[in-house]
Amino acid sequence: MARVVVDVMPKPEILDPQGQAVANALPRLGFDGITAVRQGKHFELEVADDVDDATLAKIAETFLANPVIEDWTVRRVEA
Amino acid sequence: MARVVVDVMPKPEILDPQGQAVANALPRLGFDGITAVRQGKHFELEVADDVDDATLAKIAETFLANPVIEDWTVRRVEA
Amino acid sequence: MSIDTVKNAEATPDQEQPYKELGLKDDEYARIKEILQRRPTDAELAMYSVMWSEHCSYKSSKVHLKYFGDTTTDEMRAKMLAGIGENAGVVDIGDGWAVTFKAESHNHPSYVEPYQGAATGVGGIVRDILAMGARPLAVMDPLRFGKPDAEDTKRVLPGIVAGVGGYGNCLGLPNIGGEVVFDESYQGNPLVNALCVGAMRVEDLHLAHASGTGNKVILYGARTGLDGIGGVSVLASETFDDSAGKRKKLPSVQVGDPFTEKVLIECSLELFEKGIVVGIQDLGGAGLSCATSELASAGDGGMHVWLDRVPLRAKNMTPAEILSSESQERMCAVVEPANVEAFMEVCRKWDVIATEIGEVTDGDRLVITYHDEVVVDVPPRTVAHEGPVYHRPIQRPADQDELQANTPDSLERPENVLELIKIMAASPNLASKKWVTQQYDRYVRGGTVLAQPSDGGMIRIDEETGRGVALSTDCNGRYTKLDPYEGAKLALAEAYRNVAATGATPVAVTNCLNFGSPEDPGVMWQFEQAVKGLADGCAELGIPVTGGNVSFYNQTGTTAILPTPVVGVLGVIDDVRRRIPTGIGAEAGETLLLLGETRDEFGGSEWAHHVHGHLGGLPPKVDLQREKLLGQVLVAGSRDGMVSAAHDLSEGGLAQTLVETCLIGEVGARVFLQGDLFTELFSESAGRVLVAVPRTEEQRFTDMCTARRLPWRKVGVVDPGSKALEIQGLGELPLDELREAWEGTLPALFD
Amino acid sequence: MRVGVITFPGTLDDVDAQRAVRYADGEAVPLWHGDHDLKGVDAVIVPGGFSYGDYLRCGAIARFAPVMQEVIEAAHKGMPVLGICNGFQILAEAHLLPGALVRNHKLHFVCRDQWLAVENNTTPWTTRYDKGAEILVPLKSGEGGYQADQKTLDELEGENRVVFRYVGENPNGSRNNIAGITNARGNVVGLMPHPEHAIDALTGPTDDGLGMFLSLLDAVQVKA
Ligand SMILES: Nc1ncnc2c1ncn2[C@@H]1O[C@H](COP(=O)(O)OP(=O)(O)O)[C@@H](O)[C@H]1O
Ligand SMILES: [Mg+2]
Repeated sequence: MARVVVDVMPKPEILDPQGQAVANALPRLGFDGITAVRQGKHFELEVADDVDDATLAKIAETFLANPVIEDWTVRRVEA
Repeated sequence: MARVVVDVMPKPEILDPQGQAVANALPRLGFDGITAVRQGKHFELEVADDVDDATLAKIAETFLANPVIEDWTVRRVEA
Repeated sequence: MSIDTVKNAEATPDQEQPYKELGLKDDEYARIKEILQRRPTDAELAMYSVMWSEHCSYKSSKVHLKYFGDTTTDEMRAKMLAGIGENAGVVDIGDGWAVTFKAESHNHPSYVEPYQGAATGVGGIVRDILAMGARPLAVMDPLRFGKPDAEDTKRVLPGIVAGVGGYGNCLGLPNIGGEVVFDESYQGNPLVNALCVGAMRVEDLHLAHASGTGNKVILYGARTGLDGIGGVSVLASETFDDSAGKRKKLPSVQVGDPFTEKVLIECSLELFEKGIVVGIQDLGGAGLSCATSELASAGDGGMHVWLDRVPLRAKNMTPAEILSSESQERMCAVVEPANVEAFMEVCRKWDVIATEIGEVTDGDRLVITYHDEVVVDVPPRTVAHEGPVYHRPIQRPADQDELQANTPDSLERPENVLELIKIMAASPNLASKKWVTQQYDRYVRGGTVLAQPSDGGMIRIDEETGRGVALSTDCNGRYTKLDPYEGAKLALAEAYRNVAATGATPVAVTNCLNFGSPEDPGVMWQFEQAVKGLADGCAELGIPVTGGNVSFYNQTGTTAILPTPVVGVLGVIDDVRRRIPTGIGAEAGETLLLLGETRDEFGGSEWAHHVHGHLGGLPPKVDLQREKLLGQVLVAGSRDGMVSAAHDLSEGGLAQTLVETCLIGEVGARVFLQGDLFTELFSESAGRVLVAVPRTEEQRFTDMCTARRLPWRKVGVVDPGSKALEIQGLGELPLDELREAWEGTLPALFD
Repeated sequence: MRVGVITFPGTLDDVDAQRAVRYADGEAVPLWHGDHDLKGVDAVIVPGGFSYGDYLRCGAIARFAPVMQEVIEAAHKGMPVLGICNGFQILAEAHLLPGALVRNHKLHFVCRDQWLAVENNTTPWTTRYDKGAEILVPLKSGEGGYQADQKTLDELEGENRVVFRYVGENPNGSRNNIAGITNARGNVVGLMPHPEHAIDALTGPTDDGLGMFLSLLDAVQVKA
């Protein structure tokens, strides 16, 4: 068993209303110095050992992310 | 300027309908060997250098996560 | 970053420009040069290319759409406060209220990115309504998809539905109706049309124009980013040179932010209320190019815009990109200098970014500067209103005769008619659309009087008097394919009938004309015929077309979609409390009456489609005088409290109407029919409505029908004690079995 | 009876809540999110909608609004507070009510007429109902699944603090079919369904929701 993390983020040129809302709220809450926020998704997968990197990339690209508007990264963390 | 990543995940005992839906869909799409999926949020913050770790923890705890249902991690990535 | 200025353009007359990639033809490019007496700058080229696109300039449809105006009489125009050419049509509905409504397509974007495409489609039409000075009050979403069980339908449908809901729900606009239609021809070309209706006091009507020298042009709402730039990125890659090299081709996808739009709506309404807006224009397709050129073109002077003042979301955007960006949730207002501070104050209250980006000048040019360099200097009319006009070749398709000759007469008719009722109720096109509509908020703002599953949606406009409006959209693309002229009339007839069935009086029409490629003479023939049919139909009914939208190029390869002129009819009701509901059983002992005549008409029918996969013959006959009479009878029946429920007959015929009235009312009925039961139950003859009248009113109501020469027939009684639909001579269908059939189909396909 | 109705950016059902207060013969007092002022009202309604777009989490941004600091203080002193839908989410985020509301289990926004059982008719918002009565009101939300740890659930059940429960099929995956709850003191109530959309059978499925606003009228008058 391995643990795999997939992070999915809105592409830089794509509007990110959620991140924007967070960024706008922070100063109102008294937190200064945060100049930009982007919000995406974080997936944690429990993966059988025979699942290879190519398959993981495929899962991220075709299913977890929407490549039209999102970028993604896949990384294996410790078992 | 530093980049800070905050990951927010549903607590293990809390129902995670989104992660569940992903886990259920994967075998239907022909991807086997993924035994569990949990879905959370991934934030990327651009942070001024004078913002300390305690402040970041506070932001995560009081705002980015809802401690009633979520756990969170904060990490600084390269400047 | 080197910027292509007017000066530079004059100095480099022979520089090659990628006008072809931007969709301009050789002669169009030549015309731009002739207008400007030089080559256009990059920014000008970007402006002309979007504004002269099919979508913005209506270059293929203009010559045909003119027919709507030609056939609208002064009498029809009497209640029309704004018509074709404005952002949306406006009608006077009485009591000092004006109502504005319009439909728009967002087909292709929704195919590429279903959720965001549909969401921004809703956002766009809502801003159109807002730009008339009205409060948006409700939305509708006529949708078309490919085969229900196709992979691509499974990809696009859930996303589109979630997008319509995600955006509309968050705006606080009740969804009061729409359509979900499946046909193979929409595979790869789903249709996402969105309609919005709004209301205002008559005196608050705002039209988009920039007049008054010295008045300020204020851009407010979201920042401008790289969204939806699509094509124009070919310009960017030529002029944009930072260390990272050329900018990659940008996706032409826009992401919506309904929250920003909600705030924009409230902010705009407060501005209107304070009377500090001279002119207003929404930013939709073609963004600032469109807004500035249209405002200037419709005004009485010129305009100067300082492009570097536009608040940006992305770094290093070129003037061409800023002008072409389709970033959502932006509006442009013209404000007198004395009111600018008051304007800004309201925007601050709502946390809306507002920037003075230009002013009305006394010249006749639209001049746009970027850091003091002139990048655009054009006569605004040539951009906004004097685009190319095409007379595309028109040709009745060679196989049209063959199609019409292939009648459904030889199709095998069923032995078990009772079973067929259930089979048809479960067919994707007739099945309950609850899976879709329950993702839409229909209650917000507390004005919704009728929504799904009623024939028409109805909202209360005035809480004091109860005045309201009803709306329905319809189109049967199979009918239009068989005969585009009659098919368009049939779409009009059905929408009209649906509105009348709620007790409202139809008063105005909008449309969304979805067709294949205008470069195909066969498609152009369908288009021309449909426009004629719709316009002639409106003239016959005496209600004007107040606006609409054209979407061409809905085709895969050489195969076009079914011609789909979606027709929206608006009706007025003086008191929504006398609305007619759809479900029977509200009052004990109701009689079921069938108004209108049934003929053996199965061309383009749902039965032929679902059971035999057949499309051929001629569509049902349409008699608009009959529809008008039917409408008058229904309104009279509602006014005098003679009708307790009504449901029109359309796809699936009487059988489907009976199934729906029973299931919606949650009561059984006993039905007795004469003649051939299959024809009685499944024919799709137009001009028919099933009404339920309380037994005490039966005589009075039927006397009225007889006096007005509207054919009627008693076809059954409501049976509150029974839990079944019983058809004499055929047998019984338990309601729970029917419900399972009717409601089970969409969840089985899409859950 | 003067009842405050808060408007945040993105609030939608404030007009409906105001109308419901008027139908119950009360005076609806609009409250603005940015003001530190409750204008001397007898009770507060936090209405439905998508405050701040529901970005981040539903209610997460709204709960920090200036007016909410006043609401929190007043609630601790016993003022009747009602959170409907997004208002419930905001009250949970503000810790006036325990637990949290998460994405519906089927992931879709759900708008439907929903039967509810009245489980507690002792709050200022529910005295007009019989205990065990069933009412039909609209439910419309994408994140209405009530979640709390077992201890909290046991507490809620043990102290009779579940105010409304879904009848029939669970629409959103709420634990224990919970549709609405109250705080320990009983003055703060939050529920996902929308009683303010069910005050007139013309525009809602029933007028069953009006009872909540009439209950408040009684409570305020008794106090006065
Ligand atoms: N996409 C949709 N959005 C909202 N309402 C819809 C949608 N599709 C269908 N409906 C509603 O469902 C009901 C049934 O639709 P339909 O059978 O097409 O009606 P009709 O045949 O009377 O035009 C109507 O109230 C219609 O407005
Ligand atoms: Mg109908």
